[in-house]
Amino acid sequence: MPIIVTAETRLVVQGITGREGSFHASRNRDYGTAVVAGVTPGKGGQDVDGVPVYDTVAGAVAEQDANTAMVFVPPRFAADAIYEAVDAGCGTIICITEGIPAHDMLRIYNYIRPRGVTMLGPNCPGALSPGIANVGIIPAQVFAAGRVGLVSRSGTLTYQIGKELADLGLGNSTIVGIGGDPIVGSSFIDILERFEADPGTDLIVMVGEIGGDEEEKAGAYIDEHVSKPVVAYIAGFQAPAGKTMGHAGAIISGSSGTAAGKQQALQARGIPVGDSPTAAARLAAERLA
Amino acid sequence: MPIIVTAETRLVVQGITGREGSFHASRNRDYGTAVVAGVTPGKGGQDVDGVPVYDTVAGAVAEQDANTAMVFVPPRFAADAIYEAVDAGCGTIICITEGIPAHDMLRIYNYIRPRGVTMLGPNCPGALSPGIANVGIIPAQVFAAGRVGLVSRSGTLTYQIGKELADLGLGNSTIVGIGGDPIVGSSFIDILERFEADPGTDLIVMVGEIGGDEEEKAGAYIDEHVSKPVVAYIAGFQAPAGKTMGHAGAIISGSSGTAAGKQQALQARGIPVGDSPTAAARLAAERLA
Amino acid sequence: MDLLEYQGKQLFARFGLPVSEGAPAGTAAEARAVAEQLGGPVVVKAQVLVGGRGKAGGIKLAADPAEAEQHAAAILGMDIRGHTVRQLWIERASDIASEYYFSITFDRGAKQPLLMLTTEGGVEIETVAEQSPEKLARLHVDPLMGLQPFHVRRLCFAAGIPAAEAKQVGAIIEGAYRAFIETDAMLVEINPLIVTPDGVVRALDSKYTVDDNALYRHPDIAGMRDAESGDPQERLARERGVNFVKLDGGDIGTLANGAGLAMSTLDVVAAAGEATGHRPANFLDVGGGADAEAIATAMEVLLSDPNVRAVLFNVFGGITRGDEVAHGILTALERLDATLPIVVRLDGTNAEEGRRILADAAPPNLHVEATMLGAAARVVELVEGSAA
Amino acid sequence: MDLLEYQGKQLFARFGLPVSEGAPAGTAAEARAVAEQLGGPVVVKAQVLVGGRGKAGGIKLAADPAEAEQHAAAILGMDIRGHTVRQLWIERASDIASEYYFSITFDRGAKQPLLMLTTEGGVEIETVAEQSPEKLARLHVDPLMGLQPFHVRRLCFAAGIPAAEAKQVGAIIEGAYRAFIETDAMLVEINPLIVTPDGVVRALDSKYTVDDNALYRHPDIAGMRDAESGDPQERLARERGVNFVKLDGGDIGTLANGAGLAMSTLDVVAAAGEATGHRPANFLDVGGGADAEAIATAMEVLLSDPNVRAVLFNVFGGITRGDEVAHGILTALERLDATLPIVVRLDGTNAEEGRRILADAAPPNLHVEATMLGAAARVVELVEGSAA
Repeated sequence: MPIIVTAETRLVVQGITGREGSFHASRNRDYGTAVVAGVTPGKGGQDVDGVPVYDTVAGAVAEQDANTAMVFVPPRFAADAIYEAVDAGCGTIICITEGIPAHDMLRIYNYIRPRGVTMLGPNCPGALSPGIANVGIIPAQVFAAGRVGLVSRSGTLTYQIGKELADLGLGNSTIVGIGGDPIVGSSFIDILERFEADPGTDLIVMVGEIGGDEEEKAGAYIDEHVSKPVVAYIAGFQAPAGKTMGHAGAIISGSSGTAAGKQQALQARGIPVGDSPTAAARLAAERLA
Repeated sequence: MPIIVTAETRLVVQGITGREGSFHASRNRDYGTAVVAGVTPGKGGQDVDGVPVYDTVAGAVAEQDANTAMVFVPPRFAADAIYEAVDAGCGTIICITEGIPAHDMLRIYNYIRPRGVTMLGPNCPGALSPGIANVGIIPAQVFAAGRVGLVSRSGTLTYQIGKELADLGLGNSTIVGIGGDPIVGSSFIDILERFEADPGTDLIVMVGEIGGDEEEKAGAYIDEHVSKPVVAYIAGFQAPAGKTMGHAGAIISGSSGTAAGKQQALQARGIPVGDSPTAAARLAAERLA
Repeated sequence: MDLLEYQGKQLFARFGLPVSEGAPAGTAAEARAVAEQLGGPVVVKAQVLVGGRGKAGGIKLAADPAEAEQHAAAILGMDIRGHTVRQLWIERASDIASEYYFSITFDRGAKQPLLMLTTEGGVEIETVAEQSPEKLARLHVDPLMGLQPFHVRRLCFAAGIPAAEAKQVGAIIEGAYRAFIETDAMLVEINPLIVTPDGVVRALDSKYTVDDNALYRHPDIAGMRDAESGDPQERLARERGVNFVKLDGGDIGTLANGAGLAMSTLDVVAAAGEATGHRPANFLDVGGGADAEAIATAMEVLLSDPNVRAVLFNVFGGITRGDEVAHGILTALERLDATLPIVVRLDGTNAEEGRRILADAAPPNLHVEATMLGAAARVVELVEGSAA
Repeated sequence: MDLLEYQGKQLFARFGLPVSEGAPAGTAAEARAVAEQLGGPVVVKAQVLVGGRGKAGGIKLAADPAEAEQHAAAILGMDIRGHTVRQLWIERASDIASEYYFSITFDRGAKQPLLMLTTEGGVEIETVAEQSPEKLARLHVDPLMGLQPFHVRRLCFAAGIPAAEAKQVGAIIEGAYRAFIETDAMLVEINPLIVTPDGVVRALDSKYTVDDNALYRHPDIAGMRDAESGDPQERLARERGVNFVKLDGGDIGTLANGAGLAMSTLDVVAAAGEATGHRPANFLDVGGGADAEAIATAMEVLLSDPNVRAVLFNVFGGITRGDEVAHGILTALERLDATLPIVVRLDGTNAEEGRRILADAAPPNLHVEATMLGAAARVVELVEGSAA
């Protein structure tokens, strides 16, 4: 059974007439996702590859029962797009856009959180439930269906681990990219909670990186609340302090946020941490053997 | 059984060193309410009639486990006081202060609502659960303990009806003043829902007045969700359009908000409406006979 | 507090909303001077806090300053639905291609600001809402989210604003929302919002209400209050800080503590007096915790209406104490030398003491009643008796 | 983007925070001129984006303009922990009675701004947090609630700010919060926040970081970026828009698509090279959807480091297409005439096509590997071989 993107997902793509928006909307639909609408203000009434385009998300929700929004608009307009999706009643927002100002997300997070809206990203690759639905930019061909839940702050690193798992004969229930920004809509804990509750998931692979303390918090949470085996990988042992490593959230500040610190925190909770994607996949395979 | 103010209520009084704050804090305590603390910035460490005073609500919550805040500070400082109580973790706020700017309450309402905070007022007399606890300015001597839930937008009108009920031998489970401002923390519906769920309440008296459409909405809600008998009274048949009748919320705009309209809406739902407080009390007595 | 058209337009201009150039005028000569300064045709507009000015002849087009002066002379002093015109607004005349409507109201039901936009402007919005509801775009804004660009787009798309005007209309919506929030407005209405033949969008009228409770944050707006306007008795009440509303055609003065009880008192008096044609003359709430002095002041306001021939006091003490009320009544009777019948009903805090104080003084025109309905019946009886 | 002290103070002043009077200076003569204009004793402060300036001799008190000039001459050009001093800030010297600390950080854990205040200022805040945590007042502000007066009171009470200074400190907290919100700051720090002997509270230093992603909203702040500073290779990368971080002492250039994979690539290269002493020379993320041109540009940045003796390409295509990457590599090799060993590992979207393109072209220095670990081992082997 999948989480976040499921057979019930009815997707509206915000920014569908853009280059990336149209490409991935079509790709997601071809995978089997119910891509029911797109939104580009001023282009309502057109269609992109057969997907009807609306001027507003409210229109897409009213006429196509969209319940999930994928945001592909440029960073300056992304906060507005997210608010529009929330206001129109979309319960799940998946924001691919990278480069959204941190204060915009600060407000959005505090706005949506008490309202029970689920959000992935910004700056995330989306979520893929193999064989069921794909929302975002994850290359589905890499992943097989199976019983490993995969949650990650990083996109391509997730693909790497997915491939390593597949090479070992393991598939995924859902692959969730939570995003690489300082504030993202869902934390590791949010996703761990869902995988724990998901009868289709037997083991969870958590892919972290430097910056923040979400991995440490996740470790404590796993210790208390997760009964399923969890295996981790952390990227960024070579990262110097004070430099942003690509992701706005991947920065070591003072002594906090280092890969070594995260690795120790997880291992102290009994969570095995692989020292390469390959090693992490092997640890997962051992746990499931 | 009472609602809103109960044996579990641990009250912190904001503005306790003011004239009204100190008077009513003492009166509430003498009635049996657990008045555990007061707050007046800069007067922390003092006491008012034995009640310890703190500089901050956070202090009162940390040291006295306060869970309910009563706001008695002047209108210019009331929004800040309410936010302070919410931020400190008080789950129930009872705001007596009159004259708070409507936009302040607009923001407060939209802030507290998704966070599950219960609020009465502003511009309300508070709530009284006879024999158990009294938070606010309701003269407890008027009311007897019993099984009639009473909810009202008005203060003295509530006392009037309470007395009429008492004269007929009926007492109250809880008397709830929701307040006379355009936006108040709890609507009739919020309180009706609680009385419906309260095993100590057999019948509900709802006291409305001109302005807004809360009574009409309550009528529809009662029709669908309330199994207990409800009796109503509406004040303001003589009110002219466009004039504020004392309460900032009591104003007829255009054709909406009239007493006659509210009476009709309730009667159309099968809810009897007395044409005087005395008549309303008699209707209640008949229903319970 | 309701603002006059030109005051609302001054606020519009402050928030960047386009309005016609103009100036206020209090005399015909001033009107002429403004017209001369503006040049070309102008519109002379009566400034009163009531609708229907146009139909009543309170808005006139003037081709030149001389005509502006004539119109001004005719309009000044005019009575428009009970409001005397004392102030004019003279503005450059506009060519109109279309008339839209835009407003922001404080929607207490939804607890959010409500934005409404339609291309069917220039008429009462209730008419549009009834006759072509599909043309009236409505949208709530969560004040914690704030007005976002999508709100503006959604409203313009829903109202069918032509793409060529959407940018101007959008800027007006944004400016009006800022004005609404930053001035603590309860209503900001632009009707009509015109489009000129060359495609310029502009606010041609304004309706603007600011929350009285928030005026302390806006001393400039508070200063716009037209002290001269309104009923003299209401003015007296305002000066004395008494919460008072005059009711037309009444002869029984009423006073209660608390707005709900005061309203209820009106209702029971009206019911009691229906058969004999007597009605309450006013709403008066002395508020919570009124002391003797406040009671006496309220009485003074009540008695300033020569039509009042009896007075009903209905006080249920909570914060308010019965003894204070009794003292206030006696003080007022003495100070105002009032001889008309006064019915008093006292209940609640210290009511017994209050009743004893009144019984001890026992002025001949004072009648104490035990219940609210009894008091209402008695005051009607007394005023009917005094008329006989 | 980190701001220099004086740039942060300029923003402070814009938001009403009190700072000492002063001016920047780029030469000793300018420093003297500023000191003359200010009059009296001044402080000459090196402007570098690194802590510990005082200990390094980058902050000097000057009694008169001549001394200011001397100090300026000594400090300019000084190397402070790897940063060359090119800019000075000259300000009026302050008498100090107490040193406080105040900061607002972007707390990503709590997802709310975190305010910290202590009367134990002038030292590293980590020291206070460790040694006397009870003296460090911490408070989160929900950005939707906004900073309310109670936040300020609570913070001042908790930190034990003397009542006489609470009003000034409160105003500074409010101004700093506005600055934090309105400039999209990630950090606003005042250490020390001094109190003068006559009770005036003032910001004596500033640490200010603004979100790079929000600089488009603040062109004035974006303009403060010190284009001259930093490593020349990083500067080239910035100019070319390449997401690049130089690592000290490395000899293997790395390139990956996606930040996580790029970081992971460093880790596996470091692990593979540990035994033979070879290390990654950089982090480089070509991002999602990189085309051939972007790959070639990235390669140019990589090869601008003369220490780089082999390059590892690790691309897992999602948006990025393997064929584009292959074309980019071939274009870069040709354009840059690069002969150093290049190991390529391609996976994901169009990877097979990419590998075929590379196989067809088959430049002698290009080595294709199937796995990430295999590629890391290979590139270490090649750089070790080239060193021999």
